[in-house]
Amino acid sequence: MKLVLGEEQQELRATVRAFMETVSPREGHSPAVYARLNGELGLSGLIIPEEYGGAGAGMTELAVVLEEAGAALLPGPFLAGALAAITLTRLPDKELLTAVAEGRVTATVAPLAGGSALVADSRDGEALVKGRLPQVLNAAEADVLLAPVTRNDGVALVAIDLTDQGVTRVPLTALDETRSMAEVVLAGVRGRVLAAPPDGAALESAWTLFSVALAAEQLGVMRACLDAIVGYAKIRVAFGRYIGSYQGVKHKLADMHCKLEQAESIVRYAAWAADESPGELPQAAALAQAYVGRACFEVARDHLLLHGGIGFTWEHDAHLYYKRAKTDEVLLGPPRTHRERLADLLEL
Amino acid sequence: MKLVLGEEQQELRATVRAFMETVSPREGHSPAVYARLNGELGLSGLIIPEEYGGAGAGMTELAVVLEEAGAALLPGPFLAGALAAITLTRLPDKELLTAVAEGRVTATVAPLAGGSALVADSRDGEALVKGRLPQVLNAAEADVLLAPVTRNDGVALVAIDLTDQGVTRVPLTALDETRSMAEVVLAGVRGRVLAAPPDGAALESAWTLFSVALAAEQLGVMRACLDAIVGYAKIRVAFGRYIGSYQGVKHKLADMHCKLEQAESIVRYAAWAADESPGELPQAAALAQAYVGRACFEVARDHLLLHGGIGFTWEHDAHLYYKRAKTDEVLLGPPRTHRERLADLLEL
Amino acid sequence: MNLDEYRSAARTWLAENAGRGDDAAQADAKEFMARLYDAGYSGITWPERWGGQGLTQAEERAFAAEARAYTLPTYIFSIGLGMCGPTLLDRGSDAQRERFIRPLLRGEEVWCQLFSEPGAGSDVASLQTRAVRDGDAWVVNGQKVWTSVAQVADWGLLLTRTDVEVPKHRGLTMFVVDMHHPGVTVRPLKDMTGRAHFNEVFFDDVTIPDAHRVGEVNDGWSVAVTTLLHERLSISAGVGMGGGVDWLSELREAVDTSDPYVRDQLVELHIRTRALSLFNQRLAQETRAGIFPGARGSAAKLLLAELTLFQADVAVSLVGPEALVDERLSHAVCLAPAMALGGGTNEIMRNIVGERVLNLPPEPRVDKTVPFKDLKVGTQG
Amino acid sequence: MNLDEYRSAARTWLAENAGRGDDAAQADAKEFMARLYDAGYSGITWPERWGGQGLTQAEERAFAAEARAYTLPTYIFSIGLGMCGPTLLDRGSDAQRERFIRPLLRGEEVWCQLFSEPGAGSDVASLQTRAVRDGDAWVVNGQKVWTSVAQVADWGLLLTRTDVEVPKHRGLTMFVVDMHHPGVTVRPLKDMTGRAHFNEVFFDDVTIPDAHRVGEVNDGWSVAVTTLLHERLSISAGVGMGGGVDWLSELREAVDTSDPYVRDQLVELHIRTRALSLFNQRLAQETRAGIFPGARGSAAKLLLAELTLFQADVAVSLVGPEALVDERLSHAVCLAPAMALGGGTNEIMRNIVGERVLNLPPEPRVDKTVPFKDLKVGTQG
Repeated sequence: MKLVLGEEQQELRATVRAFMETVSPREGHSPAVYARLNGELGLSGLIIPEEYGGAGAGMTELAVVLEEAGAALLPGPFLAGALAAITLTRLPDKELLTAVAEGRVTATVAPLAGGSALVADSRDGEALVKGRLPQVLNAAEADVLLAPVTRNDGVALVAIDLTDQGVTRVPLTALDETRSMAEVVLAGVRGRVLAAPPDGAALESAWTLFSVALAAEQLGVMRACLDAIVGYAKIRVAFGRYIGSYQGVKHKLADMHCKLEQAESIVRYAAWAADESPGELPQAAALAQAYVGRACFEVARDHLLLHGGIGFTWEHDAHLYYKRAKTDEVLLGPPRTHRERLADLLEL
Repeated sequence: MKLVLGEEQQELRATVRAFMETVSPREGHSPAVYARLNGELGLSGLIIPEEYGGAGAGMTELAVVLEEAGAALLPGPFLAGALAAITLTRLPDKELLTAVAEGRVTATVAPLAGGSALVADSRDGEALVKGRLPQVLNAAEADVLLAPVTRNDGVALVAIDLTDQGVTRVPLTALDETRSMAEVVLAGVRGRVLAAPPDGAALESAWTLFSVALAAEQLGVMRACLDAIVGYAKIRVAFGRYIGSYQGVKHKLADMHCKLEQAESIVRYAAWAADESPGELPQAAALAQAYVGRACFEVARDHLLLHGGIGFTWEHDAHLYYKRAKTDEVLLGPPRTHRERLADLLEL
Repeated sequence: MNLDEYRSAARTWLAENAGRGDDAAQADAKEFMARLYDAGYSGITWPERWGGQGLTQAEERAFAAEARAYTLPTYIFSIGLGMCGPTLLDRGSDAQRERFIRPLLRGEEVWCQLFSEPGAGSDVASLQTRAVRDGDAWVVNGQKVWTSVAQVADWGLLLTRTDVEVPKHRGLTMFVVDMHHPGVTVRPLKDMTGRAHFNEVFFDDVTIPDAHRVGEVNDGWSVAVTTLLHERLSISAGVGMGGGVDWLSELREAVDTSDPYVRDQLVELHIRTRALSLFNQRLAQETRAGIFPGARGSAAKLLLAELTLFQADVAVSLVGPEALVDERLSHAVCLAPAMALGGGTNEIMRNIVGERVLNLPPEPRVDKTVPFKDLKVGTQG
Repeated sequence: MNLDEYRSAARTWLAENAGRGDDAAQADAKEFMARLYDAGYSGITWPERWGGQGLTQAEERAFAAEARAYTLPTYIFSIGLGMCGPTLLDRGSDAQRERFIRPLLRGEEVWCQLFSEPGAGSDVASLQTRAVRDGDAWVVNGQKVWTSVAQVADWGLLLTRTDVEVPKHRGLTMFVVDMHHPGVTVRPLKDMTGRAHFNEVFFDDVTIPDAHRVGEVNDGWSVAVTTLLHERLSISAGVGMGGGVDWLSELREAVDTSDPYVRDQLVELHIRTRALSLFNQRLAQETRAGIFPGARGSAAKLLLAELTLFQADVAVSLVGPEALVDERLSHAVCLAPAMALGGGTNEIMRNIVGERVLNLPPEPRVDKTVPFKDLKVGTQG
């Protein structure tokens, strides 16, 4: 088991962190930023095998990158793209993988678990897809949507061109403004079948990795929150003393630090399991969401509260982290789903 | 709804409190103490109707008394006697009620919920009871046990003379040494049938009132714990300051106070409902155990921890309160049973 | 007229005059206040001499009980009626009472309260807005924040620093400031819900006549304590009225109550809501019996702050991803921290409960004796 | 011999020499330590000059990894090996090292540590046991508490007050005290489990030769800091080894896991246990990679204290009334607070994490400058 980063991973982290320091959660999705992320940093192809033009890195590296993106609250389809890349590596489709690796195409995913509200007619390599997805992550900013579609022979995983004229994307007012969501209505759109019937194990494995990827982002959110409030506690004065000198603040920050230490340990473990010990992965992934999701929200909430009134203002970033943390906590389903999954895996 | 004590109830409280200040949780069961409790204070007959020689008071008064007994950790069958008196007032048996009211007989109860491990032969006013009860509250100190017994026509509530030679009482090592428990083995013991088949509503009502009675005791335990640790925080010094001046201690004590305020409000409400608004009682009683049981343990635990090392010693009383609180929390079944009951009553 | 008759008359008046539902426009609000005043329901316990009714708490409670069924359009007057007016009654001059109380009660003038600053939140007494004497007037410069209804206010109760050579509590002076003075700039302050419930107020060479000083020079802290006491009373009165949304009812429709985990979460919601509600009712009964709750109200406020966060948190967690695009739930999540920040943070409430209810010893204080100019205040790099 | 060979040899030796299971009697323990020493496994990293093996952390970890499968009867030596010996190596005189280290490593002499007092727990430096100079010796009077293995100890590392005119940290001196001196009284201290894991130790005109002083007069605090650092290291080593009972396995047999509420509680138990275990493993990997965990070990200790309380609490709550007469569960409930009290309370741990990991500013201290005789200490009515 490997819970500490190697040298190359630390270098990757330093590079990404330096880049992320130049972005702001307030800017909204900036194609120029993504062009640099995909170009000079090569992040769009990070986990895509080298044969498709990617860097062939593992979840450990992806986790490092997502943590930094989370810490910076990078707006736009970064997590969505990572989830799509994970999905594509399970169901390798040369054309899409190459396009994503090169940064030519931005992809997102519809929820993979549960049934599908989309239906399709044909049976060949293409499908004419109809239906409505009420809530798709970053659908407004993506070019391609990977979604399960119901056909008369079962469910297929289909890549849908979101720029097709039969697609209507209705932006939604989401809790977290740095993480856009849209309703997607498909009025008979040609989609490319990636897998029909899809390999259940591959979809399951992708879904499991989503939990790890999201937990990595959550780890970054937690770390940024703790750093911010620790920093503030050292400069903000009340009653003639820095607020960080009061045990009421200090002890809460210590508890937040404890959560961060455990969260980081779990994320490193889950990423390691994904790369090196697939047998441990399902439990590790469920643990990651069950622990880190909650811990991240608690830390983000307390970091906002400890800022006092300033944390409640629109101008301060605290609320952006709070909203992101709450969003992430339920992004893959109500928290109890991860706990139930863990109970099943523990054979309780 | 009445959530504050009237003048007479406050006087009762003052009298009982003054008496309880003379008892020690270390002494074990003292018949002399009980003789005075039942005699000069008349507590054994408190809730027994006047026609049977009691004072005819309500649950509000009983709650006041149990709170003080809990605060003092009065050893012996005080709570058991109260539960037995509650049961008897639901299934009035003149002889036993009179004997209990006069303090001639000390009664206890077997768990009323669930089935019964006892069986009986006959069908008349008496029953020959056999069987084993693994864990009976204060069985070693009581004269009479009220227990459900299975007969071929159903379940009867039977009063069993524990001094009968067919009774074997095996004292158990219980977590809380101030609250004795014993295994009771009955090898064909003559018991008096109080109700056959027992009135289900009456038993249900008794069981509901047990929750209120126990919550009143728990309220007393909480109050005594908070008083003790607040007092200690005002005299104990660390690093040149009273420990109560540190927010690490102060804020925890404030949270404990909040729990106590809510617990007292709930206990007063549940006792009022028992006396004046039976329709509200089932929910109020389930709420009482669901909230007060947990709050009491948390307060008792934190009061022990905040005492530091001294709280861990046998000589200090902190551990007695901690053990009583944990005992009380599960006395009427695992805590989830009260929460489930509440969910049912809320028609969730 | 006995209390029952009073209450019955109030019921009738409200039925005829009060609308149900949405807040009315500001003009309507002023018109409504005038009618309320004319009917004798504004300033029920305030002295007759200054325009009040001179009645008792009993009448006030009776009216409040009847009014609970309505949403009266009195929000913009709440600061004036809850804090500024009572402060002038306690500490103002007769001339000030004569000038200000009746127009306040009649809804002719709106008031705001100007204490908090960006660098002085929990620790209000460390504020930095300066008032410098200039003959018969004072000149004020500085910035206030978290000011409700400032954008529509005619008058403000303003706490300023008038002496930096003495410790912080001893160099403050209270004034009534004309919000229409050209040196006053009000800027809406957007909060995390995206709405502007508050304002920032900037003072740029604002002159105030000395006749508008409330209390003695450098005795402003004791005046402010009066105001804050009234604030706490009006918040804890609000606490007693319960917190709006009935989450249990809402959620039982929205989630799968056959899932035992969900059931247990809803039970927890019920338990906490009921526990606090009963505590509030007990405090109210004690108050009626003549036992003043004092600092115990801070325990209720702390519990309400925690409950509010818990409710929104549980609601979103149970509903899941759909909650993220549900306007009502999203708004609840955004608004949830407000109760834990406004009217004193949870840490301040725990200090109050610890020190004033449990009588625990205070922290060693470094800020009570140092001259203000030498004191560390605000945010320091 | 390379590391693999070393480890393999240790495995062989342990298989032949170590019993599994119960603690051995004291005589057996001493005999076992002698064999351990003769085999070269006592004081693996300690200097050869004083009887150690002079090897590296690598060998020590290799031996510890192999020894984990056994319950070695070394408990009574743990204070000496973990704290007293390392302190003498760091701060003792050569004569003291010559006299004491080898008998300690060979298990001929048992050591205890005498710092805490009834009035000085978290705040050890406020201790009151006095040592007064008398020619070439010192005379000690006072009381210590929480002393493990004092009843069998031959020597004790004793921290005393030698000057009350200076602030508390500057008037302490460290000694080695002969536990067989007639003025030393050891009384077992029953804890809340009903067992006596600790002792109280009373000093009544106990004389100590000046040659047994460790470090300079009035420089005892810096010596104690060395000892406490070693204590923390040996506790955090223990933390890394995990906490004994596997509650999840035990409970899954005892409770109804088809009840979704029970399942969720067991999942919570798993989550917390796994989270801490992974954190400990990460700290261990970092240590191996040369990153010293420092005060972050206090975070692990704090989490272990909370987990231990949670485990016993959940176990009893799930099992219900029967747990009250179950010896194993009852004992777990009684022992649960120990981890939150011993080796520093949770509050102290949070201070350490806050100040030494997060570098938050310290509390204002009133006790560092006042002469000890004027300082408030202990418990004051």
